[in-house]
Amino acid sequence: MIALENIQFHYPHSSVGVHDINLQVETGEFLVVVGASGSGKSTLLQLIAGFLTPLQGRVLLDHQDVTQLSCGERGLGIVPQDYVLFNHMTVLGNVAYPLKVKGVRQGERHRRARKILHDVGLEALEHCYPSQLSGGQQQRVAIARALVFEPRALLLDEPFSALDASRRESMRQELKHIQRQFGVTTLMITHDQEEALMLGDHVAVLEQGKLLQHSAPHQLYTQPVSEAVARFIGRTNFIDAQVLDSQRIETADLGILEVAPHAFTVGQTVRAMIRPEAIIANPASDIANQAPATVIERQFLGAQQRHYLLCGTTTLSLESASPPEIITHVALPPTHIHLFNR
Amino acid sequence: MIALENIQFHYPHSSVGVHDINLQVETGEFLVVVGASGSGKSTLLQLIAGFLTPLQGRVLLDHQDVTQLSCGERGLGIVPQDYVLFNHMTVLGNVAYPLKVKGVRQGERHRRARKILHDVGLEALEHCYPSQLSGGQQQRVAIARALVFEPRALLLDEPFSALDASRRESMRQELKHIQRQFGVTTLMITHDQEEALMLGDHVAVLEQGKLLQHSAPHQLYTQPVSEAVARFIGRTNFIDAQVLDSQRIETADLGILEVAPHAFTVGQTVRAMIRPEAIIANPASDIANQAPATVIERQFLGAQQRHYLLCGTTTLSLESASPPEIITHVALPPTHIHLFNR
Amino acid sequence: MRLITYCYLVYLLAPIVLLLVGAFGDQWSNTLLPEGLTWRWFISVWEETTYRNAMLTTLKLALTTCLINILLVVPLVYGVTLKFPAVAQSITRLLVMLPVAVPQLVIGFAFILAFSTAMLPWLGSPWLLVAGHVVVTFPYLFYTVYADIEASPLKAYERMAQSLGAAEWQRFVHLYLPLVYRSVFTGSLTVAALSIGEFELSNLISGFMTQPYPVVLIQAFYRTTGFACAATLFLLSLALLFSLFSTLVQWRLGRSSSRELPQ
Amino acid sequence: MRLITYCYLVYLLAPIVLLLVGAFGDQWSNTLLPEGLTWRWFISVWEETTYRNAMLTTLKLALTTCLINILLVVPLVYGVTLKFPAVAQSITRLLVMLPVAVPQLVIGFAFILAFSTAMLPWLGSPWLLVAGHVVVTFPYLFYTVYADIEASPLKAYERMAQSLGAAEWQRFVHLYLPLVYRSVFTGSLTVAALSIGEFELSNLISGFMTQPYPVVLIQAFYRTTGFACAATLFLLSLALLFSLFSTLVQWRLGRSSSRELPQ
Repeated sequence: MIALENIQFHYPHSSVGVHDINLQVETGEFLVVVGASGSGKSTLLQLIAGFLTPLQGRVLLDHQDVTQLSCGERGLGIVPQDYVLFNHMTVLGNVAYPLKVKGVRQGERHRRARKILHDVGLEALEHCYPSQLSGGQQQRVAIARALVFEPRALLLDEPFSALDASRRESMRQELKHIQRQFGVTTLMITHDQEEALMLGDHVAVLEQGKLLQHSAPHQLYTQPVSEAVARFIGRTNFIDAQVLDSQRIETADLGILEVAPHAFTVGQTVRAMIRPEAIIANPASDIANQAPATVIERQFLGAQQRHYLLCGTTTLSLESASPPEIITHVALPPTHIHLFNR
Repeated sequence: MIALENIQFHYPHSSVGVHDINLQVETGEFLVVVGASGSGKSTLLQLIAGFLTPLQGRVLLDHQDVTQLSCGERGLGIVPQDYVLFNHMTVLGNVAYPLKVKGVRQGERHRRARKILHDVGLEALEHCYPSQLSGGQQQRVAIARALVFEPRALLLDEPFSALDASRRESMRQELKHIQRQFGVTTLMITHDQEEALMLGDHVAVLEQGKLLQHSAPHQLYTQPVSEAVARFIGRTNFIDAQVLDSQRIETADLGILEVAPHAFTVGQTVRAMIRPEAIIANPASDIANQAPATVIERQFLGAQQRHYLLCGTTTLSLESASPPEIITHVALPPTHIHLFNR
Repeated sequence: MRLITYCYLVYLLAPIVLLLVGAFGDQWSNTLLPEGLTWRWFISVWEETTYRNAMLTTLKLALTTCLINILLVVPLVYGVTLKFPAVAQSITRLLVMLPVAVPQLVIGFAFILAFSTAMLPWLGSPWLLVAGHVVVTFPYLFYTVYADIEASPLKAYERMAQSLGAAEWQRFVHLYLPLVYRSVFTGSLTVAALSIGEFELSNLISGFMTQPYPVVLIQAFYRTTGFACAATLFLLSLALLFSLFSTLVQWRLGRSSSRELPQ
Repeated sequence: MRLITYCYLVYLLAPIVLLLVGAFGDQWSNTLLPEGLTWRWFISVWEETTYRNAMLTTLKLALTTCLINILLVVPLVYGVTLKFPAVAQSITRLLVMLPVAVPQLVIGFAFILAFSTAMLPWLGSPWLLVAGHVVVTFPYLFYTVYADIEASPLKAYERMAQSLGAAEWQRFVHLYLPLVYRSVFTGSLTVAALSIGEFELSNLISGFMTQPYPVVLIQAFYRTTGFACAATLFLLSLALLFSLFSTLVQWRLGRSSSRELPQ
């Protein structure tokens, strides 16, 4: 288990850092911290790893306060962004190295390294040097090296950024499988929101050093706590509106929209959001919140088609795998409309 | 207009190159050449640009044979992958440089450069140096420099690879708008298939130096000419089958499937493909090609959810924006099944 | 680690401090430190015509060496970088560095051998001395400029400009010179510093009338300590001046390299 | 451009060819080329005890200089790279390069000044000569190793190994030494070449019994041309041997740098 309590850190003469972070990763859980560059996610990782010491707050591993321990004493398995394999050692030498520095005898450490290499499917490459491996293989060696000494947790720093786009998909699946197989508590940072949603049991969104939301992927996507989170996680349509009552809002271009029951006060100005794939083109007559629409641009994206539609003066984007040829009306299903303070 | 006739090229002592390429880009058209690294797409661009000379075949620009002309004599606007702006010149100096080397007087060339900077929305930055600009702004300067001398065509080499993922989306839109506004014949190379589908009026797929398919994006996606193209452009399910008659095939796990009329001979073994988003979960009873299915894994991707399903011993992937909670049956709509030789 | 640095530093600076003490000390015989403070050693060095002339010779020599080096290196680097195939580039790099590997004593003796013959009786001529200094310093300027250009975007610039139809002279003037002038400048300062301090070759091939300062200086070592120290300090200051200037310019330009100079 | 290279090449190699001609020529007086082919000049150089001893001195000197340099530079570079803050690194770099900027004549005179006093009467001692050579060659080894380590992944390795709990000595032995040994080797060859060719400082501070080869060699210039040429060729061959070896090793390792050596 990893727990951060009121963690505060900023670099000298700079406001860049992380501010009052509280975060918990349960034993065996896979948490993904997602944020743009400069959001503080790398700082957070370094604070947990022990490369940085927080100015305030505590870092706990399995209920033990490790805030003042050096990185070497924390017993964490770290996979850096570019893997940092030791080029002059073989794959076996790399994976066995954490045991070597702990004084494990050669026979024993080779046995354990070979076992873990077998688990990640690299037993045939133990005598290769890192430079002879593909990017995906290097990544697996780095993960094996991080797991060989049974770490308290695994920390992954943008593990897919050094891979070709075409290899990323399969390596993501593989990472998820290895994580489940070892049942190791895992914290990964990434800037890729799709990756975060796909891999994380939970996802934490960081922006400018602040933790904006920490929830399960589906909730994060459908019920973001703020406009910033909504924008960051996927494409979104925003519509300004005013609250009419607990189930209706009024908009300038789309008239009165039914929404799911909410707690905003009547008369309050709010911002409504709806995802492009939630909008229904040429809906059946029994669906609520219909409006006439004109297509201003179509983009073919393969699996999806994106339409930019004009409803009054509001531009909406709509995504669908199989949209009708001609779109005349759209519907905004009430359960997919989510409201924010404005 | 750009035309390639039987173009043949390979590097000395190597089989890497392009083989017997015939390709035409109509005046004002936006053609995207897409291929993995090593597919020969860069070689193709360099042959058109005049940095390389083909061993056989001809390059035509507006019906003129330019095969033996140097790159400087071809009058093409080139935007290299990393833009190659001249760092010691201002934005204005960079954009005016093509006119300077052609001997255009300073007043005139600054007037023309300013006009084009206005068109790409950079008029306020003319006195800045490239290093003071963002990646997106640098790209627009590079495009302005390529367009200022009214080139016969615009060649773009992976123009978005140097940009952050978050900037790519908007810069793609912008490029499309600039290309339309100037009506310039454009050839762009990329490794990103979504980018190719989104931007190209036509898309050409290159693999190992061979042109596999050249068609409109929608056709490329739904009717790829080969399994290789199908795999490269988007995710796909493949099912081995045998032709029963002109509208039916027989599979091991999914029984007999209706398909759109085809020209394969009866009894022939074929490979059927269907895109993950075309498979219907828990279909209405009037849809053909139904089969029971068991979910073996779910992945939440935000706008989409991906399910891995087991039908007999065949694994199918299914993508949908709003799949049912429990999937028991799937249908493979006949019009979305596409057949290949095996 | 820090200790080694400090020891090395003391070891390095102590002799220089000694020189300073010696040059400004009035009397120094059999005492730990000299007594009295004086300028008189500097004045007497300056008043001797031999030393004044030698200083002038050294400055003229350094300047000429720099100029000839620049005229050779600037076009050579352009040609080597852009026109030579990879193998020829490697060979050129090796050959250009040859004078660094060959002891100057050997170069000097070869000069004596070649230019004291009846056919080429140029030993002692000022131009032969310049030629010698050019041979000895050329590698440093070449290497500085070549390394700078290798790290620069010159090749991409050339390709881009070629596609825009720029002629070779346009590419040389508009693109190569702006990229190269700073390393030519800092490299030339290094060349000047080396030329000013050069003794070994000059001692063998300079004529009586063209003796540069270091050659004259060595005779001063056999005179009073104060005079020798003062004369040595002149040389030290001049050489350090150019070297430090070169280093500082490199640092300043290095720091501001993202902000390029105007057209 | 190619023309300049060729001219420079001829200009550079011609004197060396002359040396060869002189050394193997039997008689050479007032003719364009010497007459006859002989080994006798080499034999007579070898037979003179002074030259043989000087050669031995030079080799011992070069070896000792290399060893002391390695012992100083290897830990120093580790410390500077990993322990020093950025400013201290810059200053160290500047100070270490000081002996290159200071003319050797000045260093030599400072040595005379410091070590001919009653307190430190070490002038002429072999260890002082070694110390002088170390001062003069140290910057080259330091710079070679430092530049190599700066370009290496040492910092990332260190961080990784720290996170795995490796102690400092383990990181030094397991990670730093494997990264550094090749540049230490090539740098040492350069140091050897420089030490072998060093004349200026040795001439000033070596004692009568510890004269290295170059100091003895200069006296040969005043003897018969053949003898002088043969004596010079010994020095040239030795210096070139080490330099070329160093360059070749660098090239070989550079080419195969992606294929690392085993643990």
